[in-house]
Amino acid sequence: MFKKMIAKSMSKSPWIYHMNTGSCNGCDIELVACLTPRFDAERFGFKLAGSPRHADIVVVSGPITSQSKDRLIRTLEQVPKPFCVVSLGSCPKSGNVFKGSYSVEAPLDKYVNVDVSVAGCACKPETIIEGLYKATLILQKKREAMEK
Amino acid sequence: MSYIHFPVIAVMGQFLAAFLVAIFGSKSRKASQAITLIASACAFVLVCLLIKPVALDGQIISYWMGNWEPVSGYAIGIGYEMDALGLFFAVLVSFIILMSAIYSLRYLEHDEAVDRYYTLFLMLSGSLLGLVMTGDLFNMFIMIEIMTFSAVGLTAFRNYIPEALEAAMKYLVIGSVGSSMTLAGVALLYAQTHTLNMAQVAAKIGAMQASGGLTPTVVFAFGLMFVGFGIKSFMFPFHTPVADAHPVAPTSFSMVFSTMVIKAGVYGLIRIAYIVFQVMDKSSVQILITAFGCVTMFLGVTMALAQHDFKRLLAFHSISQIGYIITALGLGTALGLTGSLFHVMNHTLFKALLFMCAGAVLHMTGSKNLDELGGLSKKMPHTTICFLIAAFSIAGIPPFNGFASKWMIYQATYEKAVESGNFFYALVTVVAVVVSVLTLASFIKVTMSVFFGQLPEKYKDAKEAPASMLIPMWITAILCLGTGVLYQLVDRTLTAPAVAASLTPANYVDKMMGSGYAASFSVKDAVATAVQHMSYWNPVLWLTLLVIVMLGVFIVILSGDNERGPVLKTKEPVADGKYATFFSGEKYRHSHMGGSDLFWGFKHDMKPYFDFIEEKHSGVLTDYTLWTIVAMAVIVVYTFVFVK
Amino acid sequence: MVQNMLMNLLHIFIFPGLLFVTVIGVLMTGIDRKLVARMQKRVGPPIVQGFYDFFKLMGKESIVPEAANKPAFLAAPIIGYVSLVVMVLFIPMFSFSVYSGTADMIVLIYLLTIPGVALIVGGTASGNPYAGVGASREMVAMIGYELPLILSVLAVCRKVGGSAMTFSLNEIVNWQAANGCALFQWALIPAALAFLLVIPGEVGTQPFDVAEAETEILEGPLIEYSGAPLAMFKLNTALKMFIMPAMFVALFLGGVHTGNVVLDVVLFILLTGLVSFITMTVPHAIAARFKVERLFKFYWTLVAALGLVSLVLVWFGL
Amino acid sequence: MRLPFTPIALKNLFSKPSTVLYPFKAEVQAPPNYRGKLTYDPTKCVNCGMCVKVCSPGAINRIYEDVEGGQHITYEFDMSSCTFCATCQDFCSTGAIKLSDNFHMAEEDHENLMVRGSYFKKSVPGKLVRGDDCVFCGLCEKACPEGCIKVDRPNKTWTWDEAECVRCEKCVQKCPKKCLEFKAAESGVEWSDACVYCTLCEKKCPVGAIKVDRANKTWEIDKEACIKCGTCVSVCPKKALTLND
Repeated sequence: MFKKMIAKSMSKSPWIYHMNTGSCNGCDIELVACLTPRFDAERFGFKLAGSPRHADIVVVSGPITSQSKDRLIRTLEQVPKPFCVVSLGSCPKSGNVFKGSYSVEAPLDKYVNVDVSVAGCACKPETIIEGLYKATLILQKKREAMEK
Repeated sequence: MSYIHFPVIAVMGQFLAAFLVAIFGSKSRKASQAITLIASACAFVLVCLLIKPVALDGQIISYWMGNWEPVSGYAIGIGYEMDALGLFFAVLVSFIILMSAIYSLRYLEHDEAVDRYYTLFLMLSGSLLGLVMTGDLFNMFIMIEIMTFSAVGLTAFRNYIPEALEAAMKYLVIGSVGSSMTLAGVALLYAQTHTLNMAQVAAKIGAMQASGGLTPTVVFAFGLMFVGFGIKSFMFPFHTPVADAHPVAPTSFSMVFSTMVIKAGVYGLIRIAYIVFQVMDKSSVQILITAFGCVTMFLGVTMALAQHDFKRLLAFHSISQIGYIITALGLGTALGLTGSLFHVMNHTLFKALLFMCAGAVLHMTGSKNLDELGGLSKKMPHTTICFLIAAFSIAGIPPFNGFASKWMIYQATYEKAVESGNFFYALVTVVAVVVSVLTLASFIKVTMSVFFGQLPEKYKDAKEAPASMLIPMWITAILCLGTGVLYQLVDRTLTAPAVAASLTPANYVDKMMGSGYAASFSVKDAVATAVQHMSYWNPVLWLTLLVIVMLGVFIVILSGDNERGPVLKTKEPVADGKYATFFSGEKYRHSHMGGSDLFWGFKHDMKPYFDFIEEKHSGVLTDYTLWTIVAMAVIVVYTFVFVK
Repeated sequence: MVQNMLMNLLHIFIFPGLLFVTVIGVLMTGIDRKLVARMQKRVGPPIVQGFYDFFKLMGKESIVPEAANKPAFLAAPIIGYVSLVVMVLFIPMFSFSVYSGTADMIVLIYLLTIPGVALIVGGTASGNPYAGVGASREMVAMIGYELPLILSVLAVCRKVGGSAMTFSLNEIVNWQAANGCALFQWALIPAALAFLLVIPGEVGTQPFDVAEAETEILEGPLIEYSGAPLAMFKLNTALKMFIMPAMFVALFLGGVHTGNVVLDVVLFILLTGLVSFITMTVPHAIAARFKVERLFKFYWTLVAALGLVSLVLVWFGL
Repeated sequence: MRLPFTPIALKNLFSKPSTVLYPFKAEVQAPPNYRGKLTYDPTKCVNCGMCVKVCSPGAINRIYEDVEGGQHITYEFDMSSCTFCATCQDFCSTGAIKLSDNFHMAEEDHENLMVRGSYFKKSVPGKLVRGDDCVFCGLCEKACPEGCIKVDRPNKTWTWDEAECVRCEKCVQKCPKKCLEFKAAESGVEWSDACVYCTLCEKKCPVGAIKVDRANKTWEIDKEACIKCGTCVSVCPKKALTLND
């Protein structure tokens, strides 16, 4: 009945679930900085959600240490469709300076296909907002694909 | 066979059945069960047949044992008098006895020497029925004695459990203290009025009151009997034995124990306060009873919150609900009494259901420790639904029956507060509402720690309770919902006549001793204010609204095009995957949130209070008897000083 | 008869019933989030953000976890929502009132507990330990704010009742129409203050949301919910955000009577908005979340004392 | 009962929000010398490989394609693996790498995050040979990016470190006298002045292609006869001979 409205609102109220897989917290504080008055991601409807069941965009930061690998996989499985995965900073995409270490199983692509990757070692809040905005557009496309 | 003989047949039938079971029972378990079922069924039928004449037509059945009519105004023989008040309790007693009989068929399958159980059980039911029908003071004392001793016997039925013996001992000692008080009261009354027949005693006391205050012996007698019946109904200072008895008593008995044995004390209180001594119009007596009721309420529920044992928690809740009943009873107004009697019925229904659920859980899993159990709703769906209905009705959630009676009680206490201008009653209303929320809290605690949450490894193969246990549970559950919704119907047929009967002692006396008798002793009727209550609230409208809105909401949801995710059909929680419980990423492991680690904030703040009361409930028999004696002294002194 | 039935259906589903209160409630959450943002010097989401959230959640897949008890898990939000909608029918909007003649304060207070119980049962039915913690905290909060709520309501009923005793909301409103708002009787001011402090506790907005503390216990009871049931629970909060201030306005500001009905309703909504701004938006912007036992101590000492003071004052005929 | 932030909150309510409406309405300038996205100028690059060596996350890699007459070298900078420390920028002697202040690096496909640049590098034969009209001015030493030429004007010495040399031919272009030249060592055995004319190579050469004259210190080799077996190279005690294929 509200197909069009649902698809539109899919991009208008994306809730973010933040997964820190061993990050140095540089990107984490930048992500939270987006919600501060200066950058204010909430004007696009972004909201930090507490549980993966409420998540629309899963933001992963950190080089996926071996400890957090199976937890990451388990949590990603529990997120309801449609959802996007955004990688924050260089670590999830390539393991950054930790590449090749015994305890880093870096590229996030091994476990889930990353929709948007925000580069920058400690990426700038503006870039994060740009990346999340792109993710919302993908969300809407995924929702329309789900309906067919 | 006019209905005049039904009361006595019902009582004697039970005792006869008790002896039959004693004789034939030891040979085969089936025989004793059959006899019990037949006896309780016929008692129930007989009492129901009495509803039409006694409640609706307002007749009072008087029956003289051995046809010893009163001679020139003096009652010689034992008179049975069945008025609407007695009938109200009789209906409840026989219903619960029947339910318990059906329940115990499968519940006692692990026990042997079941015939002894059924003998005591039938003695208990006989004495209960006799108590509510008798018109003779000493006969009432005898019935109370039989009830107490059969209750003690049944508490200690599983004598291989040491706690059972200890609890039975406590109950025996405190119970007999209560009985001896009642006996002393009866003796004093007999000395003063030279008769044992309640109607005649009421007439004489009515005359005494008309011609200047009560004589000291009568006041002393009232004090003693009030304490006696107070102990039988486990009021505040005397409530401890019931808390120890319930965890160890067999559930089919504790179901009767917590509903009807305690109500026998309440019935006694109503009988002596309203009809025999007619003191309820004195404000001092009202404050005394309401104060005790209020303290019982609050203490019962706060102790319940701190419990780890399922049945001990339910025991403390019976105490707190008895507090409600006694508070409403003590107001002395018509609405108060209606609320109290209606709460008697509701409490009987949902408490029996709660104990049956507890019994089913104990029978199936073998444990009643709240910290161990969890997640049983998947294995025992029927028990869960019944428990939820009972929990919501005891907490007073609107459509269920607890709400109707609790609401009457609030309205009565607050109306009393406004009428009498006494601020104490306003506080009583506040305490009543807070206690209701705390009851809700403790039943949420039980729901969380027993039925919802995660299923521990031990109870993986728990099965649903057998059919013979589920039938009585479902009957009581439907009644719980029924009385909640159609409370006006129930009010008209049972409660209102009972209230009218207890507010008009003159009618009671006339029927028993021959017309005109009361007038000669100028027994006046308590002022029966028009019972106008809860006219605003008709649950039928509320329920229709609920149903209509529910339909509207369902239509909206079904039209939504998002598809429901299919639930996996695996049996135990999936370690990984979409449908596993979210442990913030950890692998699934059993971490159940229930039992004693709930309501941390509340317990943390009330720590001094909880420490104090837990330390007071030491479990030592001598402490409890000390309390009883001290409380008895206080009450008697109070009655001497204030009751004129 | 049919006309009457239609009128009833209209009342239930359209005007003060389902549609109206849902729209108003969700709008109020939008305005609330916008004003909180503005108070923190940031732009904040659009006013209709509540609708976007609702429709997005309707579009999401709703997962019922394996350890959950499915019927209780799915029925809880609907029961909460239905009882809230029914409550709105009982609250009189000044002269316009649908069924307010057939219910009174005690029924409303008990109807208020149903959404709380629904949240708790829903939370525990999901079988998640975090939800257990959330439900237990919600219960402690409920014990907390029930005492001052009943105290302030009793105070008002006593003041309005005079010699006779009344719990009926209708009479309270008529009495206020006769001799001025209850708020301006100085004996009732502490009761009004107590009720104001109870409103955010009941609704569960930021400083008092110990049950759904997303930072501490991952959204408390709502942790396992997703999709339509979660949308329903968010709707419950939105409805409560309208109903609690509405009760305050009916109880304490009842005397503001104007001519026709439409003006009354508009004024009622404005007043509700104002009350919700004072009680929910400002504290959300300035205060951090309470600890559980701090919240309980706050309600049972300070706010309950306010209620008691007003009850005593009213009692001695002031 | 102090309400801490109420006056500020209410004041904010009526003042303009301090949000920078970034993506659509306001343009944001990165702060000065902000280390953003990397830019690479292939023309300046001399393929010295320093940046690859110093890049801690190993985000840079080189791809060689052999093309006739030289190599096609492409440098690939993976922005999603870069840690933006700008060490490569410091070590790049020719200034080919610059970190710009462009921070718009949120991409969907990985390709946009790869900065690539490639150029053609003529292949440079053999060794650097110094002509004799060298005046030891030292300009070639300064021009060499890798510092593999050492010139000592007073005692007129000029050395060239073959291992370090990346054959960028900067020295050749710089030399005023044009006396430097990369000569491909023609194939076959090559003599160097470390020779002590011990005639061992002459004796061991299977085809007798080497003639050594100890007296007036001369060494010749017959190119056609030489079968490039390498025995002379291995047997030479002073390692004076090298075999160039």
